[in-house]
Amino acid sequence: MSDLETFRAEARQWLEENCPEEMRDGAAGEENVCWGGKQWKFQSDAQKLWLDRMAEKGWTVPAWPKEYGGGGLSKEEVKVLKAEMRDLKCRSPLESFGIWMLGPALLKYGTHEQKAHFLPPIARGEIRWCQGYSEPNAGSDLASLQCKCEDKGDHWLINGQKIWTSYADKSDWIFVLVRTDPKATKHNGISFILIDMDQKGVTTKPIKLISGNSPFCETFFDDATAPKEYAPGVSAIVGEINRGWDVAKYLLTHEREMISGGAGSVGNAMSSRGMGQVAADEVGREEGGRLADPLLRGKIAQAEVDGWAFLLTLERMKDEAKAGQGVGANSSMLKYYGTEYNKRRFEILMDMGGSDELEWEGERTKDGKRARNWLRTKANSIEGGTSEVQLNIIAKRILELPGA
Amino acid sequence: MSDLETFRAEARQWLEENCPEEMRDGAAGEENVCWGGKQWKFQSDAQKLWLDRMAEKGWTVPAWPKEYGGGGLSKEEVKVLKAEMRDLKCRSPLESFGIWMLGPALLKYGTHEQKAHFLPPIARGEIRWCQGYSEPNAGSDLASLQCKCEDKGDHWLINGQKIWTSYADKSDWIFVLVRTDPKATKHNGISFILIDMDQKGVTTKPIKLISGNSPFCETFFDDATAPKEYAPGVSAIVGEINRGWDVAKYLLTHEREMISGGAGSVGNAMSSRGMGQVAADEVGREEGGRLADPLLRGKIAQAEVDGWAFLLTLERMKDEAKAGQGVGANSSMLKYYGTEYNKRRFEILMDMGGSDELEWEGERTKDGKRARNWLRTKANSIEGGTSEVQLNIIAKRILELPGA
Amino acid sequence: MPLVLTEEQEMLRESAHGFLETKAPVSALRKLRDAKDPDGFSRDLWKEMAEMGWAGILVSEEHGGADFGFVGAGVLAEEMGRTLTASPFLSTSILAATAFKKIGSDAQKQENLPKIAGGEALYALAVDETRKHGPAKIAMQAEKHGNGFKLSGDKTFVADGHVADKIIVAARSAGSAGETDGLTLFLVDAKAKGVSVERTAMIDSRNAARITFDGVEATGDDVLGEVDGGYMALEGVLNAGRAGLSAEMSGAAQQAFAMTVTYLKERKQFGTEIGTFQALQHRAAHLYSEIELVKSAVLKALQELDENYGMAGPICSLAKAKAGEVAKLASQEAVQMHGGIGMTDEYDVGFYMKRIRVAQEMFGDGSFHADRLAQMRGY
Amino acid sequence: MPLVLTEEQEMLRESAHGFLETKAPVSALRKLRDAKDPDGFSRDLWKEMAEMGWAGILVSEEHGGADFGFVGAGVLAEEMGRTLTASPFLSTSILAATAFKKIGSDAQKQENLPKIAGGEALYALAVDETRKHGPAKIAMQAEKHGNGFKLSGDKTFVADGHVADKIIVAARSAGSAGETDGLTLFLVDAKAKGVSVERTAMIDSRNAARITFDGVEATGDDVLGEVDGGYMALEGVLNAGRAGLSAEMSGAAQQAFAMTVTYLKERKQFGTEIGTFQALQHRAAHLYSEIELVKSAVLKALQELDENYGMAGPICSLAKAKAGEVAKLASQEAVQMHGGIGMTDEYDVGFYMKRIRVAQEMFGDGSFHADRLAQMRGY
Repeated sequence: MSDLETFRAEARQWLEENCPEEMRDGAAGEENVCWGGKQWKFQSDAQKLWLDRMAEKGWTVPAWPKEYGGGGLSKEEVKVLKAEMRDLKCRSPLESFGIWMLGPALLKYGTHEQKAHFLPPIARGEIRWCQGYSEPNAGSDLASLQCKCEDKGDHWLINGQKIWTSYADKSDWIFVLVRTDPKATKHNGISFILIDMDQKGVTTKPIKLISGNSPFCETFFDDATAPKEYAPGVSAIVGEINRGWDVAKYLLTHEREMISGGAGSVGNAMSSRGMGQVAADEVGREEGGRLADPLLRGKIAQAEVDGWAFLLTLERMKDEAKAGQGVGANSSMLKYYGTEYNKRRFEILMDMGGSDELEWEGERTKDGKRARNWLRTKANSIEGGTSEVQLNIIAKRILELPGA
Repeated sequence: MSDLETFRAEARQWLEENCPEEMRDGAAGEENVCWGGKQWKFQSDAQKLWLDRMAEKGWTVPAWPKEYGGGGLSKEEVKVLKAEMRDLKCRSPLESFGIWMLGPALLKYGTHEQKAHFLPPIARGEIRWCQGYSEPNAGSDLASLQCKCEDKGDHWLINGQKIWTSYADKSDWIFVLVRTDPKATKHNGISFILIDMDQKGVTTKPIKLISGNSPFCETFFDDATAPKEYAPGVSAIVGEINRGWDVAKYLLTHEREMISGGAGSVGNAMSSRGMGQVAADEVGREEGGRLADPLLRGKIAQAEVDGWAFLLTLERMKDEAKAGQGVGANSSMLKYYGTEYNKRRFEILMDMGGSDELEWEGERTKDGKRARNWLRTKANSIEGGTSEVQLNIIAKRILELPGA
Repeated sequence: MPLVLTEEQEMLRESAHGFLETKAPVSALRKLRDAKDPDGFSRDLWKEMAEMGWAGILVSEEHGGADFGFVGAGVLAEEMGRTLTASPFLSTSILAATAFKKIGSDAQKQENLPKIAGGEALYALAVDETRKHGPAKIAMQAEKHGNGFKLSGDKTFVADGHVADKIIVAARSAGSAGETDGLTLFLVDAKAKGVSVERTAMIDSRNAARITFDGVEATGDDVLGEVDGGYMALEGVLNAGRAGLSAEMSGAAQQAFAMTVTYLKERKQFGTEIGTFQALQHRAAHLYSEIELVKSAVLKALQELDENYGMAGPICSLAKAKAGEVAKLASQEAVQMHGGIGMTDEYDVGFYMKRIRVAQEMFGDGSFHADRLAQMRGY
Repeated sequence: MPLVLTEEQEMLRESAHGFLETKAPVSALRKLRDAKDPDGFSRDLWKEMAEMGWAGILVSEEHGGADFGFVGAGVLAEEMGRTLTASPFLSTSILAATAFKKIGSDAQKQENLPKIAGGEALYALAVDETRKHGPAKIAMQAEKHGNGFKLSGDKTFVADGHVADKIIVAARSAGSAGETDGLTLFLVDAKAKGVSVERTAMIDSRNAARITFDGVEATGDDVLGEVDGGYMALEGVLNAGRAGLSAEMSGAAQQAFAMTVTYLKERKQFGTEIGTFQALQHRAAHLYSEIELVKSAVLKALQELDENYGMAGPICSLAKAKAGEVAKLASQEAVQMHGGIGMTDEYDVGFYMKRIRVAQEMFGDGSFHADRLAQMRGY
């Protein structure tokens, strides 16, 4: 038996023994996610037990080094672990922006002291992080951000405003892009700083989206502070001062890849029950079996062509990456096409849903679930870099067009 | 009886008496057009007779003043005349770039002497004109033209090259945009000059298009000359020297309006036998009568929606103009939409034609007539200002977007 | 008839524009929504509209109306589209007024048209029974019962059905679902025995209803038009509604586009107004062109209803198909070009997207009408 | 199987690329056209291709072929698409080779596959009888006659039918047009009595034929596969052809796009390269994305033919639909972005537009295949 197979057997046995029954429902629903943090109320004892057990093993962040609270597993082992968890329908024990975003940034740009200080509480779900990037006047042009961070000797003084900070009202700490040198050219003078939100100078306000509520907030910094060091050697700033744009760019690419990789919604669309069959159930069929609405049928057929080809492209890009081929900027292409496709898919779902899916309230539509999802997709091509920005990137980095 | 009705009766009687029977076939085919000029070979005596009689009456250019060879008719009378000619199926006696383009330019910018010298031979079909605007390195950016015109005291010396000069090989004279002041900024320093092509310094070379042959030529000027005055007071230059861009702009708008107004091809598409019925004849029907190709049917249905709405827009713009409302730059919108629609229509016609219309030679397809027309439509959105230029104009003049 | 507004119609537009901007801007709809107003519109405002002659815009002077014809009604609908004004205008002043005017008996006209013009009664038209529009699909039964009928069946997506005093309902007195023959229109009191109305709050913050008819009795006097021959009559009324919705969507699209163009001129990114970016310029210019096409199709449809009511089916389908598709595009481009702010509830753009979604669905979406045109044109 | 080329396949691509750029660039096609070459391709070039193993790319080594499978064949087709190489590759090396390999008797394989691999004989597949593709529509009669058949009917759009030595023809031995049952494939000598071949010069400067069969006699030995059960066999061969055409269109689209991007970088207007205009950048970036989708669908179709031949119908339809639509878009954008020069015969872009038009039509266009996918997916 190879090492990997040994690992598989051991992992499976451990999961079988340690994953509580209630956590083995494979529930993927957003409402079941455990986010952790100081404000977190566990939905059940099982949820807490499962988090604690997994955190102890380092398997909430299995790829992180053991010394920082991770599992120290190799890429292959992580895959095996995920496969076994899927197989046993284990829920993910913990999700958070700390795991997705700050962790990778610290692992790449942090000092040993920073990693040792900040990563373990993330892995254990004790501290919940949010991300402070966008500002009201710096949307696609992120680097034009204005949030001010002044050097006050032993501490930093932060003033400004962030927008689209997901779950800021439920988070404990925030990682923020701030301007530490207002005289430097745009992309210089930006730093990546870690701020404790439990202070008077930091307030948040939820943003309501057109689809109803949302996870997003505005976050205000009014004479907020951060010490130069949270502990000996633990600087509040990640990476070099005034070089925060490097960290930001790294995380933006990382985010784009997550979004385009997670274009799994497209995958669902092309799974066994495609749009066409849903439509046939909802709209009905003609004699002969074709969808009763011939022009809608054509729209669906053409969309399914594109959706399937897109799925294959995700597959091909993955395979190319494995083979050491491929173009990095293709994540922009996947992000662009995937999000535009998802919007188109929801337009069609609304078309086929007809008046039944136009009810905003009530049991029948689960308070307008499809309509709210449809509205939510409109943000797909804005967040994480607009479609226009992705097209600019393709034009510049892949096609190398002049002036792009 | 109103004056207009009197005119109608008289015109009709005159037409009935003077239009030869052979010229009353309503033949609209390009092959039947009389273009005139020194090289012109009349297709029949009737064609010559018809031209001569109409020219004598000034009705080859009925709206032009009588003193310049026109009919001196009012707008309303011209309409009546055209209506009666249509009704009697009279062919147009003469078509030419002199009538369409140079005439309007001279009438607006020419001196009395220039009009008296140049217009009557146009009206009589004696001199055929062509247009020298584009250059190989100045496509959409027409004003960057380089064709040089030097002041040599008593004459002008012209050196340079023009492209897309329709029928240059069949024309006698050419009206040309030249650079008379190379030091002036781009739009200044351009003049509008009239050149006799019957000289060694002017040569032409036909351009073959992807659709086969074409009316287009390249025209070369190698030390070509034009006298300062063709006769006392008859300057070779129309309008002020170095202000030829005004004339050019006027004619470009005029051309765009002709093209968008002549988007009659769209009209044909929406006439009684639309695309859908042609398709049904060619592709066949399902039981129940629907077109046998359901997705093609959807494409046609959607195109016909746009085509019909576009036709109504042509109508509305005309009615608005009559009512003194409307936006001048809308000719750009009509040019853009009409040409893009025409391309789409021919894509669909090729779709429905299938393999039968893919034969390039032979009787069956009349040497690939539909295919050649299809290929020819691809130029619609390039000539007379590209679609991109029209969109720029809409953005700038109508939407007043910054920097457009 | 030239494809331009007459001076009178132009004046109507201007006065409507001014009135609605003051009295019924988008913020009014927002307020109704946030207050969870059970009517979903302001009865006071409706009274004012009635006083200005809007409620009876289609009603002849003899019955107390302004008699401005369909073009006049469309002008109002378009202006209401610009401000997303919530009112029973479509259901009462277009649909019901058209029905009584075109197929009502003298007694029905006498009884109902003055009430419409006076803003005294609200009406609703109940047609669809399934999620996608299709009058021929009607299955609701109108069983013969003595001298009258017993009506049984379920209707959905009945605009303003939650507030209507009377309901015009299409039911099947003969034949079966799928056939055009055998339909009859009835005028039913909303409080009649066997009628149950469930208000459905829609995504556009307007309201419709699902209505159940359980053995509701109707007499011969309650029949609107001919027994069994109601399909063409219904089509006429629907065409008027389609044209009205198209006009409304045209207004909504124009306004969403105008907001977008303004934003393009103001919003700065990368050191310049985003309106300087050529890719956005071209998309805006394209959308401008599409909206011009909508305006033409809508005006022609309204004129045709005035001049050639019985033949207006194709042009009303054209207007509905084109307006629906373009208005959707306009709302999508509006959100995308506004970026993040366009996604917030605080900003108005989302309201346009929602209303347009509902309006384009009502009485047939783009696919329905393009298909219908293809059928009419014989392929 | 990962969606990437193996090292061996990559090497094949590189060598094909080099060879075709030198030996068969677009100028070679132009020369054949201008010379009105009656074959429409170079027999010498074809011989060279055969020597390199291309003619027998699908043929097993036992029959003298290179046995590179469908992915290998697709790699060659894609490279030929880049240079618009005219050759009997599709008809002989993909269609005929697949037919013999998959449904030929041992004798038929023995007889024909070596000839294909050696470039010694040319073949054509005769399927369509009407302007739009549809195998079930076949009406051509194969009447039982003694121990054999008499074939009568007309075929059109037979690629390379004008030069084929042998024709694989699908005819109806039972049932009637519209049914999938009752088709039989026959191998007919082009010189057989009753066969008349009319060469049709196509818009892409390639050639096809209309072929009339007038009581052509065929014996049982001439039957390819099963009598009356030819539909699925034919579908298999057509799928191979569709994938091959898709690969060719992918190559043509990539090349037309590459020419366009180059032009955008070089051509100056308004004092700057036109590639700096954002509207063109975005259109180019969008087209880039679409072409990436095509590449994925095509490669998957070719792999599926190699691994799962009988199940490759849907993915081949996907590839054909997607490649056809995107290649059309690529050729349209190429002409438009080149402006006037793109419209001239002197420039190569028009050749791509023409070839793509023909290739996307052959064996079903985008509408046909999207419709087919919808049927397969049950709606």
